[in-house]
Amino acid sequence: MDSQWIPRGLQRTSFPRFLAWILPWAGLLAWGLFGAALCLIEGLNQTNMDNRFAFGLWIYLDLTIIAFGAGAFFTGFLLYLLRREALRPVINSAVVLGLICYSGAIIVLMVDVGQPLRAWFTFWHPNTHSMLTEVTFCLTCYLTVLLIEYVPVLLKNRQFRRIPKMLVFEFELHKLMPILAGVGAFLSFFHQGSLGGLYGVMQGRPFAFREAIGIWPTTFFLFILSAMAAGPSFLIVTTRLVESLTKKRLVDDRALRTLGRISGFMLAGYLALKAIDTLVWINATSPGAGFPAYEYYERASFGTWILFLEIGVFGVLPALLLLSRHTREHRGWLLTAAGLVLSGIALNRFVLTIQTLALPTLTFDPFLSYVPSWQEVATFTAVVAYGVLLYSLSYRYLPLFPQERELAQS
Amino acid sequence: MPARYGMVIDLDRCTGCGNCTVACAVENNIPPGPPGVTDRTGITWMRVYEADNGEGFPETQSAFVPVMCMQCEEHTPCVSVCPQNAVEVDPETGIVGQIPERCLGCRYCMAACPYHARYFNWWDPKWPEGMEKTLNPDVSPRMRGVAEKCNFCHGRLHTAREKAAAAGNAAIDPADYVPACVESCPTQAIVFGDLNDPASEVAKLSRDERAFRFLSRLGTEPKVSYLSSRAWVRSLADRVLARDQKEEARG
Amino acid sequence: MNRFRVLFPLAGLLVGLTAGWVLFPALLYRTEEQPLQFSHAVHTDTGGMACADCHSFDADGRFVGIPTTAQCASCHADVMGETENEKRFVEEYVKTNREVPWKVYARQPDNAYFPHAAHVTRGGIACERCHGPHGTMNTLRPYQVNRITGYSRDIWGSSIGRVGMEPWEGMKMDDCVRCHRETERARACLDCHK
Amino acid sequence: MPLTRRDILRFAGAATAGIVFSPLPWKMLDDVAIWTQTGPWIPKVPRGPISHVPSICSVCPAGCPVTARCVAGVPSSLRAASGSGQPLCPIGLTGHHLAYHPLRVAGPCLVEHRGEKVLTTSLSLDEALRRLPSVDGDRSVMIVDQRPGRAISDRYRAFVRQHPGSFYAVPDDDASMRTVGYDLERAHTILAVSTPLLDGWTTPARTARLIERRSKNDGLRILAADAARSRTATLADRWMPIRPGSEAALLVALLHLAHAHRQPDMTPSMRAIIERTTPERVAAAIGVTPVQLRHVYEKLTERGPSLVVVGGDGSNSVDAETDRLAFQLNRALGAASNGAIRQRPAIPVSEGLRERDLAVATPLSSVPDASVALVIIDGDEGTCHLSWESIVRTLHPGASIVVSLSPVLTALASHADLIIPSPAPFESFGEATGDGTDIACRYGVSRPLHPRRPGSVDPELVLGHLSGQVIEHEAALRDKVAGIWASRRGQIRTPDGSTTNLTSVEGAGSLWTALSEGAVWTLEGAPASASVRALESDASATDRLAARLSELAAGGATSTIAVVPTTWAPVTSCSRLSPLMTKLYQESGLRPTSEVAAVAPATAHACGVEDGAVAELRAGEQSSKVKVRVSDSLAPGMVQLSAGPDPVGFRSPEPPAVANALPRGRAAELRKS
Repeated sequence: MDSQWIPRGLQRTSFPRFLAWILPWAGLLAWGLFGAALCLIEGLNQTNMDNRFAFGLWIYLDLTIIAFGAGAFFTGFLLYLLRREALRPVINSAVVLGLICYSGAIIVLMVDVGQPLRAWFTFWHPNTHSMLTEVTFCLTCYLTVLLIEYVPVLLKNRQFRRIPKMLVFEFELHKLMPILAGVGAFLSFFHQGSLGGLYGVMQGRPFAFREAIGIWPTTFFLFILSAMAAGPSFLIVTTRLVESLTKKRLVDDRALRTLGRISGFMLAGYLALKAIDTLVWINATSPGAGFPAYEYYERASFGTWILFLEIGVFGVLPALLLLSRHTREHRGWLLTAAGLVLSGIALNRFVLTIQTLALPTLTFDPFLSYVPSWQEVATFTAVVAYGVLLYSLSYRYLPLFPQERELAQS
Repeated sequence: MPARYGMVIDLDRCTGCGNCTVACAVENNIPPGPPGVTDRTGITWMRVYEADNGEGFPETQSAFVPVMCMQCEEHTPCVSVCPQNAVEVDPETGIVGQIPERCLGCRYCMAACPYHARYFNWWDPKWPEGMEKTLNPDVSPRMRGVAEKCNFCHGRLHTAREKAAAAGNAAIDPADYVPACVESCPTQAIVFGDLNDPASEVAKLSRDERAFRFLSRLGTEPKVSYLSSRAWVRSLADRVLARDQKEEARG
Repeated sequence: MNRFRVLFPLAGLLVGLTAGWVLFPALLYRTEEQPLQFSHAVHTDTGGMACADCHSFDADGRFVGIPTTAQCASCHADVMGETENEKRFVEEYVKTNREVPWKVYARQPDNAYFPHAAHVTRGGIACERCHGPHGTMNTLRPYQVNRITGYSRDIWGSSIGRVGMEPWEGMKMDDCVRCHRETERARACLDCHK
Repeated sequence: MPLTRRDILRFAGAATAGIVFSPLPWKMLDDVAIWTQTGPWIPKVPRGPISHVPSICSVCPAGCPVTARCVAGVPSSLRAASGSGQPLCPIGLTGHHLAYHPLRVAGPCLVEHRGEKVLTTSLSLDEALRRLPSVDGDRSVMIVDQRPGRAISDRYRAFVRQHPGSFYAVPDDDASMRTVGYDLERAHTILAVSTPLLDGWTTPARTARLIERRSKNDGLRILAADAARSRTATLADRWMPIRPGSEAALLVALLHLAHAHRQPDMTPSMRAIIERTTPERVAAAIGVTPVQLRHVYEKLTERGPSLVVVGGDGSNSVDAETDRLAFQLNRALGAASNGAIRQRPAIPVSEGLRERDLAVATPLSSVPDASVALVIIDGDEGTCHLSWESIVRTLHPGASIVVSLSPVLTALASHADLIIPSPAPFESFGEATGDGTDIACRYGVSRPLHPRRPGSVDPELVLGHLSGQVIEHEAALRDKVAGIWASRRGQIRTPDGSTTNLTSVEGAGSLWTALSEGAVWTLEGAPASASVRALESDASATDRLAARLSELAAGGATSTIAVVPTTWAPVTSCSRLSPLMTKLYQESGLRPTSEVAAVAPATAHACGVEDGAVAELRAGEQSSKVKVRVSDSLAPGMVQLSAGPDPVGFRSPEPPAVANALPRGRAAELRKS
């Protein structure tokens, strides 16, 4: 039915089966868009956020998926600038995933702000001291870069390849790739960092506030490193997921092992710095601001176990697994380790958004809890469904995995 | 010399009557809460908290603590975070101004404020039919989706300046500029004025030995101070102090 | 043939430019007539009055703006002249004690704060600086209102591209800021916003 | 030449480029952003000349001087008149909103109950008046005046006097408790027994003076005997937790210590009760130790003048007996002779009327059952503590009709058959007749500030329809002022704080001018004589007291929990509040709403309820859904039930219904629902 659109020589499931796969996701997308529309039309009273929990599920989601989406810039950086050719099999998939994560984050942000029609004020009247300005500029620019990077992938479609001019265009674009990768890496470094800086600069929230190195708080650098650890792991997990769903080999193990090793290195570096950062914070930064650090962990739901879980189970353990050649070359361990890395990064983003806001600052103020409303969950779901749909369509109609054909033949 | 407007609130005089909260809402065109509003989604630029000494019955002691924007002087947490310059500290008055028309509603400033003194318009502003005729013409109503906060009744400063300008004066008469909460406080627990004027009552009281500021170790130099002769009330200033106080009490 | 093909993009450009520069401004603004015609010239020339005689300040220095019917009635309790408009004013407004629903060309939105006392009394700026030759005009020009924002057209200025404007034209924030920058006055947002 | 797809694309592309190089997209972007700032859904502020109008607040009878800041003649804020030294309360600060109350009644209407819903059908004034039965020999009328002392009150009394068998009824505490006032200024030691002395019980000015004196350390000592840690308990110098409902026992024990039984003018049965009520016998029932009781008594006698105030808190006033005991205790402490309590004089009656031609007020509870055919309820601001049952029992079982003159569909109005709404505060001339705890009586007139809403009817017109003699509202007030002037007593206090003796006011006209410009006439009472008729105990009251004391002593250690009602006194004196009061009730934790029940952690644990949970509070037949708040400031075994307005937008007809249903000290059960 749609066979003339499917890349030559690749096996794809029948159209009805594909339809059966995407329809539920489309349904979820529709439900999510309804929830988002309610928030836009009725206002943010539809959410369970409040003056104290000014940020909720959505900001948490944004921080997490942008960290996961870091695979796009980091892989591009390694491939095009550092010439790690082993990563070429995953680069297309990385670009699509990056595009999904970043555009998803921006869609959610547009629902999250109270006055989306005025969002362009940030470009017109930017406050250069604000981390959010940095985030906004970098996110927008980097999304543009990702869209341009996505075009050559899109042009690989069979129908587009029939137009000679498109082929020339694609070829020209390919020559641009290293430049785009460079620009993308630069922008990404900044906004991954600024997202961390977002919380690290909050003088009034000693739980999140960190000392500055230069003009940036330490979380700026920790976020860059942790995103660089998360990105490759996310590629491992998604690739394995697609492989298991399609019951096909798509990427040879070498590429994934390389990703795992890089992720492990980054994670190890990140953990070392985070440990130092945490010690400085517990002993100097927080008490200096009038907050004994142990008090943060006196709340039932947010004990010190969270810190140990994040650094130990979700940090040191996967780092060891990924750095050891033995476990890295075991497919199961590699996947487990990558999953643990992602959990650790997700937990870190959770702690920084939700726990920061739950902890009271004034001494007579209570500890608060927050549970997202269905509208928030729906909007969240819409982004996930949108990602699945875009990825499914890209996978079906574009040659996302250059090795797919040879792996299928072998 | 530019002014540095500030306040001193005597916690030993506050009876928690709520006049300040209500007078503030009337003055600043803050709409009534819609059905379903809670203490976490409502808008009260001036809010009175009840604080206690943490002891059980019957040793409990409480104090009422009015909290509004502290007009932080240094590293003003909400100013540096705003992505589009909707918040600023006026160098002429020291007042932290928020321009709702510029705000895009990202709420970063609210997350950044240690005093939780910023409020978001979760709903469209609505007054019962006809009641919009009673709005204060000197303050513009805010729209849904933006943050807002206390600005020391800036509309009243406008009025005072206008009066001075019409008389050809550069400086306002301090008696013409009194925020609504100060004016409405029945026990005169709130004193307002220019901290840069050493002769002003507010400057004197802020140096009183009973005076303290909340979370002053954050280094934001709030311009609102509090007074109390009760040690446990003063120890509410920050958590390290509260802990030390408790340990001292235990011996 | 090929030359003819060039006409398509040219025509497109022309259509786009016309839509943006001519059609759009015409559609954006709605024109409304004032409820009554009023001649400032008659009052300032023949009557020898100054702006401040009617547009005055109250005891607290607040600019009163357009005079109330009661103020007008201090002279126009009965018909003084011959014009139809004055007759209508006396019949329909003075006798029934109603206010004339004037449409105010210079009306700023609620969030803008403009103290006339600071500019006129203390700053010595002439009314004409911002209001132009309004006081010498014989008629009230039609009032134009922006369909989207509800603002008077005077705030943006008559030129849609904001080029070639008279010095008094335009009352956007940029116009205020320009003058304030030149004279180094008022630095804070809340100086002019409320 | 065929038009190709490419040509169309080129045309469209160039047109887009043309638009981009025109103001269209950029101005649209700008205008749409402005539209979000000034769109039609954002209310516009009023414009117009600003004026400052001096007046008084007539929302409650206290009559605090105000300055209304008006824009184009409509008040935008009420402020305490500067120089008056009399601050306002939150309700006064928002008094000008009441004309826009969401439950405002548009005109005369019939009221119908359909289940939970209250439906109104509007009808013309003539029709409404036609529905009032004519009052004659066998058809009697009861006029319930909740704000006695006004000009219309005099007219009501004259009318009732002319119609034998009819009643001029006032709330019970207006009839008894409010006959004496407390001179808080004079007292050095004040014992507040279950009374929100520092939380709205008196006018804000008097509370402020107490706080001021205390911060100046002039020796003022405030003791609070309260079952819960109320605001007054928090702010007092010393708080003695007592069992709810044990106020009478506490007072009798203190009377015992004062050796009051040796007083010559005491009835023998009362003397016997006091004599046998030793601190040792009742301390346990009160929930304190005998030593503490003696200590409190010592404090009371250590530094006089001393006062014991037992005003209740409005929603759940203490009963008449407790009131009488307080009077006797004050008398025993010397407050009658040193002037700390005084008998408040009555406001002179309107010109043209004579006191002896006016009916005497009947306490509502003394009106016989099933005796009236027409009830007119006036002054419906103060209905929170007047239950519908207390009115409905007086109705003749045949054709009877209840008419409310309330401008707002709250409280009793929603139960009435017919509403003929009077103007809202500040819509016509209003009156203030003085705070019921003050030593002085006062009279003030608030002038109209709002344009009057069509459909509202002056009570004079309704009475005129019944009596056949119609008088204009303003004329009735002028008569009242003339009557006051003719008394030649008292003085007037202008908004700037200066006072003039009435004798130097030139005529009734000048007095009217002064009053309508914000002045208030006051007349201080004389020291209460040893006997105040309304406060003397009769034999049956003494018997009831004895029974209660023994009941209390027997039930000292009960396993169920006891209810402590608390409220914020101003709320109970006006059931209509500005919609802006959500700031105090819902948008901050400052004032609890009527559905909040606070309990100690131990009690919550014992009852199996958690903080924030919805639970059922049951006492006998009555039960209510409450939201549990666990608080350290309560004694175990008690539930503090707040009587505030309804939490959802002040729409409920009867705000403190929960508190009315569960009286003070009543044993109750708290269960998870």
